[in-house]
Amino acid sequence: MPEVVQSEVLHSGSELLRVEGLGIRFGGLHAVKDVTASIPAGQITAIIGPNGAGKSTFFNLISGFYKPTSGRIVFQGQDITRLKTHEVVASGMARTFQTTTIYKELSVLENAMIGHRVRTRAGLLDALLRTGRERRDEQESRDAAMTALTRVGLAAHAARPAGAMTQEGQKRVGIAMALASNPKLLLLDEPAAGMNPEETVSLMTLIRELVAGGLTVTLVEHKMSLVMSLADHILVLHHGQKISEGLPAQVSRDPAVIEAYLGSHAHGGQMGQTATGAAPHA
Amino acid sequence: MLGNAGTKSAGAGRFKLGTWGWVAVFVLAALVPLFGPSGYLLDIGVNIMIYAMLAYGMNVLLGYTGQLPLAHAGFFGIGAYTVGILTLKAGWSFWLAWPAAVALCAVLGLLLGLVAFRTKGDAFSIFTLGVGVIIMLVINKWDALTGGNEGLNGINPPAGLEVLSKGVGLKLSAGFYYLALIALILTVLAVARARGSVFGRSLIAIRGGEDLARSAGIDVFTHKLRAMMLSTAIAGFAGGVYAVYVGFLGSASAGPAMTFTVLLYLLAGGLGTLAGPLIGPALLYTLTQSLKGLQDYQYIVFGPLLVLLIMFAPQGLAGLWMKAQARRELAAVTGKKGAERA
Amino acid sequence: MLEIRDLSVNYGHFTALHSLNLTVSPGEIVVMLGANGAGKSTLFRTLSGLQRPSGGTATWNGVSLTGGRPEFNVANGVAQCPEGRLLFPELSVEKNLRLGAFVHRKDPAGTARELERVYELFPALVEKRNVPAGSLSGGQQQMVAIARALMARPKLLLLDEPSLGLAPLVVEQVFEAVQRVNSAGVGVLLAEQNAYAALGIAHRGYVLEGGRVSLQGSQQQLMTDDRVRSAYLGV
Amino acid sequence: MKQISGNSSRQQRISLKLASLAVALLGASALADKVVNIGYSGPLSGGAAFYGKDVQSGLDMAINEMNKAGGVTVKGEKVTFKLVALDDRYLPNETATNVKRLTSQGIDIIFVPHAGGILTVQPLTNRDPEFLLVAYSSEPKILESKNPLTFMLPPRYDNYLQPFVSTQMKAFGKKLGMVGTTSAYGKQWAEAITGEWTKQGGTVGTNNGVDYATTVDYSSAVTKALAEKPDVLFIGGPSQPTALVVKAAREQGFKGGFIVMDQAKFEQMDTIVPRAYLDGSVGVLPTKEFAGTQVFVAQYQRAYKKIPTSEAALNYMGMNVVAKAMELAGTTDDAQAIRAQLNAAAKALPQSKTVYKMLGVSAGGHADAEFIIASVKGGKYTKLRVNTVFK
Amino acid sequence: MSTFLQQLFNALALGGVYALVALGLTLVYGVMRVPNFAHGGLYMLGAYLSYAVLTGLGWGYVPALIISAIGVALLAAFMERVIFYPMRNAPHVHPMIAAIGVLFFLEAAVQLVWGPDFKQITEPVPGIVNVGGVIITWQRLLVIGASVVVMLGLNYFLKRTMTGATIEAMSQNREGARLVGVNTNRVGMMTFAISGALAAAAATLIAPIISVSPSMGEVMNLKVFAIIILGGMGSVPGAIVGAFLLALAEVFGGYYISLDFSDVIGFAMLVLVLALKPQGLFKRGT
Repeated sequence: MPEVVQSEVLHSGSELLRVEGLGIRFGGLHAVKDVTASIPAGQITAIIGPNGAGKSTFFNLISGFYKPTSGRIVFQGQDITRLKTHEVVASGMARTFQTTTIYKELSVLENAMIGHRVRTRAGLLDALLRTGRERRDEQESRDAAMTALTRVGLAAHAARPAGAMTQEGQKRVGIAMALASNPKLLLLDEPAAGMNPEETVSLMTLIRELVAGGLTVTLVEHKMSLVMSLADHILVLHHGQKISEGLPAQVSRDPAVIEAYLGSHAHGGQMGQTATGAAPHA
Repeated sequence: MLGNAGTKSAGAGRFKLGTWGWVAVFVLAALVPLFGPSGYLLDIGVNIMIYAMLAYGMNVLLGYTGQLPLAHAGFFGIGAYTVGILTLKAGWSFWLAWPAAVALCAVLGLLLGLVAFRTKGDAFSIFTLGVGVIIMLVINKWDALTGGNEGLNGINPPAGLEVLSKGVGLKLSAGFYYLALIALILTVLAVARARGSVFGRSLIAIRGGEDLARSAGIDVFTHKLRAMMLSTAIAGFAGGVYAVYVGFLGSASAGPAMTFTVLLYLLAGGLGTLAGPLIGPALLYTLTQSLKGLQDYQYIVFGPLLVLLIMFAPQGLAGLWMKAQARRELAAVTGKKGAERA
Repeated sequence: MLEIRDLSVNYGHFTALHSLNLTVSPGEIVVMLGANGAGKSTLFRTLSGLQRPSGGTATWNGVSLTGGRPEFNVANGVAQCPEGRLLFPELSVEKNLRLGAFVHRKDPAGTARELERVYELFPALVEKRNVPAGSLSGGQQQMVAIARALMARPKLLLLDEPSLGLAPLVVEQVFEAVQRVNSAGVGVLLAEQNAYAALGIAHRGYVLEGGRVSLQGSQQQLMTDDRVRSAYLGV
Repeated sequence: MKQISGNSSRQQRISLKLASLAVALLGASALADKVVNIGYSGPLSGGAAFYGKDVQSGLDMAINEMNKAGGVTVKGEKVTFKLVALDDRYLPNETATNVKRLTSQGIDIIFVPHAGGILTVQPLTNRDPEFLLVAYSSEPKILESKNPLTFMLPPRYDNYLQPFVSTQMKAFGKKLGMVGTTSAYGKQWAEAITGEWTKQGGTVGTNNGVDYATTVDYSSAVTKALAEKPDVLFIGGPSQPTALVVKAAREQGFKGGFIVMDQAKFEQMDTIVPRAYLDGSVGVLPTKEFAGTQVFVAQYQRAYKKIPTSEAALNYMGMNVVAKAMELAGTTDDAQAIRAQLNAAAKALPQSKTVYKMLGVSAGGHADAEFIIASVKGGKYTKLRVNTVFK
Repeated sequence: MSTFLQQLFNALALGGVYALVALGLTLVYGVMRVPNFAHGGLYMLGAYLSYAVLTGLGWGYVPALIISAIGVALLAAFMERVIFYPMRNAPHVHPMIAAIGVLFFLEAAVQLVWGPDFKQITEPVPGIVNVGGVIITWQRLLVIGASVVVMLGLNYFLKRTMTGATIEAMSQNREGARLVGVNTNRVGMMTFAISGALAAAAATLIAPIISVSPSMGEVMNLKVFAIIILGGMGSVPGAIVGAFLLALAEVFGGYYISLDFSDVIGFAMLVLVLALKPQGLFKRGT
């Protein structure tokens, strides 16, 4: 993808999600502090930062999992700061979890169907009385789930227990579950964790395909090789604050980022003089 | 598309087998009174069915939603006493009092849920245990309404049941047996429908992990509340049968001991399965009945048996069966794959 | 000396460590570099006996560390200061430290001496000695965690991400302390994300990527090697 | 299994299979021509087990004695007995299940020693199959239901009220404090004694009844009752906790008298507290103080290593009356016929089987035994006469 | 006023016993995360063992207390090894059910050995003391005194000894405890033993005031569970505060409101506290 297009999208203002002054405190700890950033539509945005930088907390904030203590979140022009988690999902944002959290004892299809729950309304009474709504919703869930499974390439495995899938397959099930809610924005929390290199590659392909299909993807990831080759746009957090934002190439040259990751030589003690400045700008 | 077809046929096949299995079980059960069994045998049957209903109610919360409620017998008691009080003191017909009791239990379950679901895990269980104890104590102390320690005595069989039974040439005890059987069938049907629905799938999702369910877009709190209502309503439903069947109510039937008995039966049968809540009571109730002959030794045998059961077959009998079946299926699948590859 | 031969660790189907080989000589500071998820913590958990390996050996002076008995490893002179510190939050700082000397409980005099030494090393802890460890700042908690590990009088200190979440100034203090500990003859295996700071005090280092050693060398070699940066930043 | 009397039918065999374990354990004494099973459902485990076991011992002793003597003769046939005891943990629903089990084993006589269980199974007596319910409970409702197949053993407590109240009011004063148990029976007692006390012109303090079964420590209830400075305390529940209430009251300086509800037995209480603490109490005369009970008491103590109470004694007599009634009726399985002979049987009960003097069995099915109550003075039991007020 | 003081004393004695029983339960929960429903059974067994030593061997009260404490401690440790240790990774409902099984067994076994009737343990020091109108029996003073001594002893053990510290350490951070070289298996067993010994000591102390019966543990079970939940599961100060709170609520609730509802008051307090503070009064750190 040409970089020009990306920056055009970025500057065109078609931002899908915007956070303003977002912050959260746990006790005395400011886990995320005053972050203002936006996520452009139709792109892959990566949120990176060293261990403990507050990436997951940030993720939990935008997905409505945590309630921020300051700032606001605007999604598709709508303020979603105070929405409950399931309402955030209903507004068009779905997420996966860091570890492969799916329903292992259920079938692949059922997992995906659970993801579609937010689009259905049939309740307990519908279930007991087997109303028309129940039957319609059930059929709709099934269809939506199959569509989602097709998108992640698991349609053939629909009947298998999800726990019997490979690690990568389980990741895909998780993504299908998220896709079944017809999101505009897909949040992936460390999609490549616990996966071997080949699996990682195939996952990257899937993510690209999804974005090509019109989805916006935001991910938190530690595997930098993956981030650098996959992301269109990178947001760097450190100590809960945004320290850099931009294209991968820009970000990876940003001294602030390098210092955040590798440490400043000044703090390395008196022995660290040799490589000063060399590495970051090489 | 291929996958879709595959799923459907597999799912439908399992469903069919299951449904026919249940039909067979209930038809067999319905035939029992026709062979003129002893009152004792029928009594065991009725007791098992009442316990099974309770276990189904508990299974909705524990087995499907993953919340351990320990006030279950309290709602059983509320259902039973509602029927008892309405028929004895207000002169209602059982057929009116019974649905009223179920509705009351559902409403009270909603109220309990509103408070109790602020807590999670152990705290939820213990909170509900406290509520259960309070329900029992209130029943025990509120003499004017419940008869207190003396209990409620002389609750009559449902209007028409005796006439009906006599009419088809059966004893009243057989009439009660059919009443319980119909109630049980309704319970199983309700639970099966709830489980197999969009709603029920969401409960399973909550059991699998509340955070995950929330992220999948499920309104966890509301779903838990509904599950609680279904669970307590079923407990009240069972309580109604119990009230007219035994004809006497004492507060002990609403106490924690009863809850733990049901929990035990449910665990033995298999949590989260449709057959477990029936298998558990059938097995363990019969076992306790046969151990009764041991008198002083009954709990000396029963206690360790319980420990062994939970240590070595914690998934219950239905669970064991399903596990074996899953293994067979898996073996079949992999075997086929191997063949294809070869 | 710590010798790790072909050490592999699996979590289910996922291989966290692929036949790892590394050594730490007595008195050495060796740093393990690598991004999050590279397998550093897995290695440390294995060396402490908390995690059973699926293959290979890890020995300290010829004695195996992988028997699944952490208390045995501590008694044997290998102590870990874990990532996330794992302190006893409601116990006082001093109680935490004394528990660190649990394996020497038959030698109270030695423990008292050791206590004095760690207070010397971290003077900030002296006035906090009776305060619950959980109420300390992150940096102080990290000091307690290191001090607690030192109370076991280790010959080899396993230090997992001591700079995590700490302000730069505090990181400096912590690393200085590590150097002082090392100068008293304690070998240190240090896992660190803060690469340059860690390399600043280390004699040698390894870079871990995807559970494999991708690079190793002396402090000087690694300091100037761009591949260290790419291990972190992917470019 | 052939010892089971009555017409053997398929249904019996089905239940026999279910109860095979029980029956196997029962064994059989092959000596007699015929063995008649006697059913018993009572609390054999849990908090009330001691009570259920006392009742069981009385039944057991009666049966053993008769069997040792070669059994009784019914229609020229030697009949011995076998007790089939089932635990119901004091729960009425379990009593009902046990009774159904016992009747389907062809058992026609069933002893139940608690009001809840009795009231629950009373409607079952004349459903098919019929059985004679031997009720050991003083609950008046048992007779009110006018059940034709109930035989109620203990005397009604209302006989005690008048002498208890007049004795204590005379001896100690007009203010009554209330620390009875809150069991169903205890509450009725409390209500009745309150009525009687007021009727005779006394004043009654607030009811400080506590559940003797679940209270860990009685002192706070006692303290509360004593704060009203009563002259007499109404107490009572199972003997042991009752004794502890006495102890707490005496230790807190109470010098007045006690009205002890009939559930508590002096002979058990004085093993727990010094006899001196009981001074000034009225209650039921200990069984061993009755004239002519020495043999029974000695034999019971030898066999069961415990003090015989009226629980054991009345059920012992009840079993003997039933056996005698079988002889007179010439049947072991016709509950109606046996019931009809109870009065005659009670009157014909030999002296050797009499612990309390049996006057007969009323038309309502109530054993009319001469009961003696006592007051404790200087460590001695003094008998008080009871004027029978019921018919 | 003297009635108030009298009631206060009643509450203190009751609270002392509650505290001893609750402490063992909370320690076990803290260290093992097992809601040990068999705890009431251990308490009951403790009373019977003391009874057996007193009447069977004819030994004194203090030796009886010690032997009973040791006996129950050994049994509790054995239970941990055979039942709870193998189930340490099972869902938390499972050990709970197993504990109920143990409770059934203990009750039935005791009834079989000693019979269902009440047993009485005579007071080691009979008689009363009258302090300004407040009448206290020596036994109650003994209960209060001994429970305070035992609590202080336990406190000393937990706070001042290395072995005791391991218990607290393990309940606060199991992995951390393993890393400093604590043998967590041994600590688990030891904690069970201590909890058994405390329960037995409590039972022996209160036995002369109440009667000993096979079902005495059931009532205690519910109360001590209420207590440790009230105080926060696993919290030692929580158990002590909860015990005295419950005793005070029962005694004074019974006194000022209604004796009939004193049990309800206790549980209502529990539910109220949990509704407001789901983690109990003494919330535990992570």
